[in-house]
Amino acid sequence: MLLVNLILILLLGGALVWWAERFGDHWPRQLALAIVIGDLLYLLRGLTFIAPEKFALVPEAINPDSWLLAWSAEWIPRFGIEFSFAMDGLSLILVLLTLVLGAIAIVSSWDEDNPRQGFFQANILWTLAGVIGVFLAMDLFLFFLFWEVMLVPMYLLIAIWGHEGKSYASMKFFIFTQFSGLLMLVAIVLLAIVHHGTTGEYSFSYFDLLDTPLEQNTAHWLMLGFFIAFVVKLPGFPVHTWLPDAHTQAPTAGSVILAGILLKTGAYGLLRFTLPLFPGASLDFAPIAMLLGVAGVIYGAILAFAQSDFKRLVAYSSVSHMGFVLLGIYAWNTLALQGAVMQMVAHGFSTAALFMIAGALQQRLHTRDMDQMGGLWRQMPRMGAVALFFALASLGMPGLGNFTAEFLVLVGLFAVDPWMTAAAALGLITAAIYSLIMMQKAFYGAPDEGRNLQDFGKLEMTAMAVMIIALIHLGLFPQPVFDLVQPVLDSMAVEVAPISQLQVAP
Amino acid sequence: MLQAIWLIPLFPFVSSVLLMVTAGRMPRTMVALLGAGSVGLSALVVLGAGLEFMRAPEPFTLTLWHWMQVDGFNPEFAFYFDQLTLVMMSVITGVGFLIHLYSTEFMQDDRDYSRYFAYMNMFVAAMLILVMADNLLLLFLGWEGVGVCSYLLVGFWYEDPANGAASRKAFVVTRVGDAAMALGLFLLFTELGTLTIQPMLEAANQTWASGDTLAALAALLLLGGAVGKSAQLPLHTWLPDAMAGPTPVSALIHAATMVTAGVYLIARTHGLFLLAPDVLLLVALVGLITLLLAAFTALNQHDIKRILAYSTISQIGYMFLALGVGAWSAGIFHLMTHAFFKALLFLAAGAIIHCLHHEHDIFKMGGLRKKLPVVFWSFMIGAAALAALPFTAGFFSKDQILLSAFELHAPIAGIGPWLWAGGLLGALLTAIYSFRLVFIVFFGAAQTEPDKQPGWRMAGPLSLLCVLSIIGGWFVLPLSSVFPAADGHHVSGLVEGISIGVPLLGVAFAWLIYYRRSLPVTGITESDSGVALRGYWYRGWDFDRLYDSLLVNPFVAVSSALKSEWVDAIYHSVVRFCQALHRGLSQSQTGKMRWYATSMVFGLIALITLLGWVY
Amino acid sequence: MEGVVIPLNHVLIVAALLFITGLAGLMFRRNVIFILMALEVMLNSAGLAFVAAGTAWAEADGQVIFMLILAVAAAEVSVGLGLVLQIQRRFKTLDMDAARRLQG
Amino acid sequence: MELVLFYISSAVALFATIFALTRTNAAHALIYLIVSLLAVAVIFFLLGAPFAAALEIVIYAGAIMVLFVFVIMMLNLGEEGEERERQRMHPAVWIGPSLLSAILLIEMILMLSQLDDRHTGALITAKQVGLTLFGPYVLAVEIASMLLLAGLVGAYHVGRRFRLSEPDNSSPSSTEGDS
Repeated sequence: MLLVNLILILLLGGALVWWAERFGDHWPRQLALAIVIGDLLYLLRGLTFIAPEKFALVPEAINPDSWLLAWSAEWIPRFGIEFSFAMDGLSLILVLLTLVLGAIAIVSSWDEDNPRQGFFQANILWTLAGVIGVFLAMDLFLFFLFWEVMLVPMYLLIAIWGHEGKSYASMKFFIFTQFSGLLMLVAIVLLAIVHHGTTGEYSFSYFDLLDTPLEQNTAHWLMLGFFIAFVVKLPGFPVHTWLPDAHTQAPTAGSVILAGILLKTGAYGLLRFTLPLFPGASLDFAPIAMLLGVAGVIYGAILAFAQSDFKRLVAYSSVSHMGFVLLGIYAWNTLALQGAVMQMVAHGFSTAALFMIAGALQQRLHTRDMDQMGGLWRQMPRMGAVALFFALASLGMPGLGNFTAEFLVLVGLFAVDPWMTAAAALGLITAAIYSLIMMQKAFYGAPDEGRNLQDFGKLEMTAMAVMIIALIHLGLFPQPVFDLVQPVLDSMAVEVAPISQLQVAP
Repeated sequence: MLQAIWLIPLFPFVSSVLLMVTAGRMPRTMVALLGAGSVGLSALVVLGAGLEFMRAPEPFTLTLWHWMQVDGFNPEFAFYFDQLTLVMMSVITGVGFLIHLYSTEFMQDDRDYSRYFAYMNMFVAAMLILVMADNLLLLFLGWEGVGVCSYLLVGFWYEDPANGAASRKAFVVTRVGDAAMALGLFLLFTELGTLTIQPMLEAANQTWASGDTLAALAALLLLGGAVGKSAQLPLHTWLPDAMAGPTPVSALIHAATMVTAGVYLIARTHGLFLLAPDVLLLVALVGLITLLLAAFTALNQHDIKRILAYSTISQIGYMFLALGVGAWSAGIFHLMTHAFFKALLFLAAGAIIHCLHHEHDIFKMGGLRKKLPVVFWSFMIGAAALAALPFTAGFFSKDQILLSAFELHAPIAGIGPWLWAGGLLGALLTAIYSFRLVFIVFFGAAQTEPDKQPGWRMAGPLSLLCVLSIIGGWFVLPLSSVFPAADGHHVSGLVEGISIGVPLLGVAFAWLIYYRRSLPVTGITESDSGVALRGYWYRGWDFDRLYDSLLVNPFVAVSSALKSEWVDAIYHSVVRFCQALHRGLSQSQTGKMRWYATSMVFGLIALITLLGWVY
Repeated sequence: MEGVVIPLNHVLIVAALLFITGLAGLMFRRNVIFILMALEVMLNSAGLAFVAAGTAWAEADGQVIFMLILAVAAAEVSVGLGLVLQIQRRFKTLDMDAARRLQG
Repeated sequence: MELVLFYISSAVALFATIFALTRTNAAHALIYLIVSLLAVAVIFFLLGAPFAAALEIVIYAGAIMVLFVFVIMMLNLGEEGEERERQRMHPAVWIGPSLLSAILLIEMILMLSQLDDRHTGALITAKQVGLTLFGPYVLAVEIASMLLLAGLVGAYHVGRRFRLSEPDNSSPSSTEGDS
């Protein structure tokens, strides 16, 4: 029930926040922040009731007790559709990330005077609810429902409170995700039908569908349906083009959520659904997926360098970083998969922070064009230092989470394909190029003395400090995350080969 | 005391964090105390630990915590302590402390005083982690850490975009090497199953025979990292530009410590390099070529710091040469003496710049012998050590290197004397350019008047470094247990004599050309080809231009060509197709009822025809 | 009336001819009144076909449907003529092409 | 005999229709249309459907056409209207539709020619029609009555003068319907 409450609190909270609009603009944001933090505390409190040894338990499909938390109820029994939620280590990490970044997103738009505050905050809460639903749903139909639920409020966030090109960007975002989502729906329905064909029962339950025997050809097509949906969200090259527009045009909070959380649903989907449901087909597909990953890493980095729009640069850096996730997932061994999960978390923090800085800059300078910035360090040393930290995180500074992630991904990948690794390692160099050029253009150089700018305030610095500490923690003490995720990787139907068994190509 | 070595990097780290968090709100004296004091404390701990260690020299590992533990990949956050570590730590904290002390005066008037010390302390912490790391991943952490600090300090005066460009260049060029090194780590881990240095070297010994391809590849990749950090060919171009930073930074990072990290890396993993003799020879050749190229370039520079920068590249070339010929101890020995005398030279140069209104051009100096006596004597001693004049620190280390090179026979027989001859030519050039500097800056007519004298915080470190530059050669480094034993030198007295004599010859040349101006060289230097050649050398053999046209410009071109998002064009064409379809169909909606009726008739006809067809 | 032998086909062809004529009129006339007339012709021809078929099978259903068609025609004409008046009022013409707000 | 009569009345119906639809004067056209309807009524009679024939005359030729007459009278189409109609009748306007219609006709005839041979002529009396109408088709009758009611209301509504949409053309008081 905790899992359902987690979502309900956000959904109903959203309505409440919308209603609270009538009492003034500061009410909705305070209320929204309180709701998200309350949700987080509620989850943490719930976790204390779970026996500690359960965290090391391998979650098995047939045994709900082996999951950290599970809950289900009938919905449409005729088609075997259930309200089925379950949480294991992977979902837990991502839900925590969602709630923390959700709170940060609300803080990030604290000083912006968005019209219709209540509806704005409500949309944020609803998006969070959808995302958490995606991370917890164990019924494919329900999963798809949440997949769509998180899309609509996000679309509204961009379309209503976005910047100058918002209608184009929001439409593009919507069409890309919607279209790919439809492919997934088709794949889900077909999978259920195939399952019906073999067992005579309709079921959309993840656990039932796991062992559906599939012909190779069918499996390939269905896998593609899921893969495309997830890789669009990830986003992987070459279906990434919605992302720069959406990120650039979204309001700050939208960008933070989009980059920090929404992209992770794609990676989560790949890990949770594509690989376990279609292990054989995914293995066949792995080389292509990895190629896409490498292409994303390099392409994103090159394009990031070319941008003069601060947000666009960060957006392309996301493409580059999420390429590592794709690589890690399809490199298909424990190290790389752990790296991919770590990258999801670390990238969530680093990119969210960079978008927050971008938003703060836009709010103060009314431009995102870095050619019109420069010398901001003098006027806003705190913001400069924070930006520097996250730029370094983004370029893969050892000791921070992103490095841990990228290193593990690449170590894992090296055992599979050294050449691909060498190509991806170019991403390390290009990441340095774009991150540093960003610092140079925005914060270094001669200051424009005429500007009178407000540095980061206490609230913003608190949010930043949370993310800084998180990244350092992930960089120096990443073990808790690994321990949480390890049972999940063990449970996946895919044969996750330990690194020692892999043959290195000469 | 030995169990407390984790304090050594912690002091500067904590100080750095404190300085960052207070963000300039701390009073200056406090900043200075914290900045220099933390490094001093570390130096004291190093001293204590070193004394205790030397009583019972047994290498040991201090594990702080498990860093990560994933499927056999379990690097720890652990420090390894042996004689090599001790030497490196002593240099870093000792020279580092002197330079910090010097900085407290040098940077006095800078508005970002505390930011400077925050970066500097962070650098010291990272550098200490680099040399203390027990595994390559932790070493890589320190490695990147010093790279970042170098970036921050080169671009310290951020308001000038040129400094930003220099710092970015420094970071990105070394990053190229770092990427290679990272690949090396992947290869080593995949093949050997661990990154902890000592077990890894043992595993390498057992897994690979000498000359194994994979061992060579691994060594080559590590070498890639080393040449990047140590500014050797082909990744040396960043160091001269890195002189944009404050001079003490150049002394600490770009002369004494960070740039020698590559040397340290190769020395630390020498077991691996011994398995790859070809790569080892490559190390020697890289060192030799670099030292010659850099020496020629140094001969033609005007900027005092650039001369020293090229000289640093050249001297690190000597260290690589030493490593390449298997003279490990000699390489580290030279690393240490070089740290002394090059730090001395940089600090002295810094003092000149400080006292001469930030003047960098040596031809605008001159006659400073009387005006700045302390600086003059410091510089003189430093230059002597650099030129390896007998009985200075540089003499002993360089002599060892050259003799070891002379004796090299493998893997190509008879290559030793050639390496020796190359090194000797380098030594000659070194002597010439260092005394060119001395004669032009300190002798002759005065060009610019100094407006102040260095205070005690600058003079003190200078004097101490002077002493070290002279007596440093008499130190006996306790490295025999770390490296495979080298036999004593059995070269003839003639070779020995030539090695000693060449630097003196160089000084004589410099004296004749730049002081007495009695050697008729203008005929050569002012001829057309002479001018062209000097220009070529002045531009550092045009490496920058080569890389610009080979890498930088294509990258920029590609990125700006891709900026329009060609991938998006595919989606846009789908959109345009839909729009065209939409326009066509909506144009058919004329609103004329008669047209609708007609189209219904068309449909009817089509339908009936279809039915007729089917049935 | 036994023995009357009008082949059903012929009646249907007549109905088709009438229908086609009405259709052609519908397509080429622009005057609303004529369009309505054409519609009447077409409805009428459909009724003819129904009645003919009904008598051919000796069933009353054909005529029932004809009556229903009559009802439809009556309703349609009354509304249609109301529209004619409106068109005349709004566009000052009976030209059907003037009323083209449905244009996409 | 009946056959000849059938062909004659068919020809009359066809030509009357063609004339009706090609006139420029609405009143003339209406007369032709009535002729056409009468001819069809004759055909009904010949087919053995006297009740339908009667309805055709009474309702079609009588009631519905009267509606047309009223409207034409109300519109008061003048000479210039006729002139305009004449101008619109040039070949470019009607050749296309005629060709299209011809194609459709050919297709229809082709389809009809595939029907098996069957003759009309069974006499269906009004009683039979009435029994069927209020027997199996009673629901249809109800619906038809609803339709007529809707037509009535619709005609009233549509035929009204709208004040809001045509403020310059209608006086505030004249909102009552015309039909």
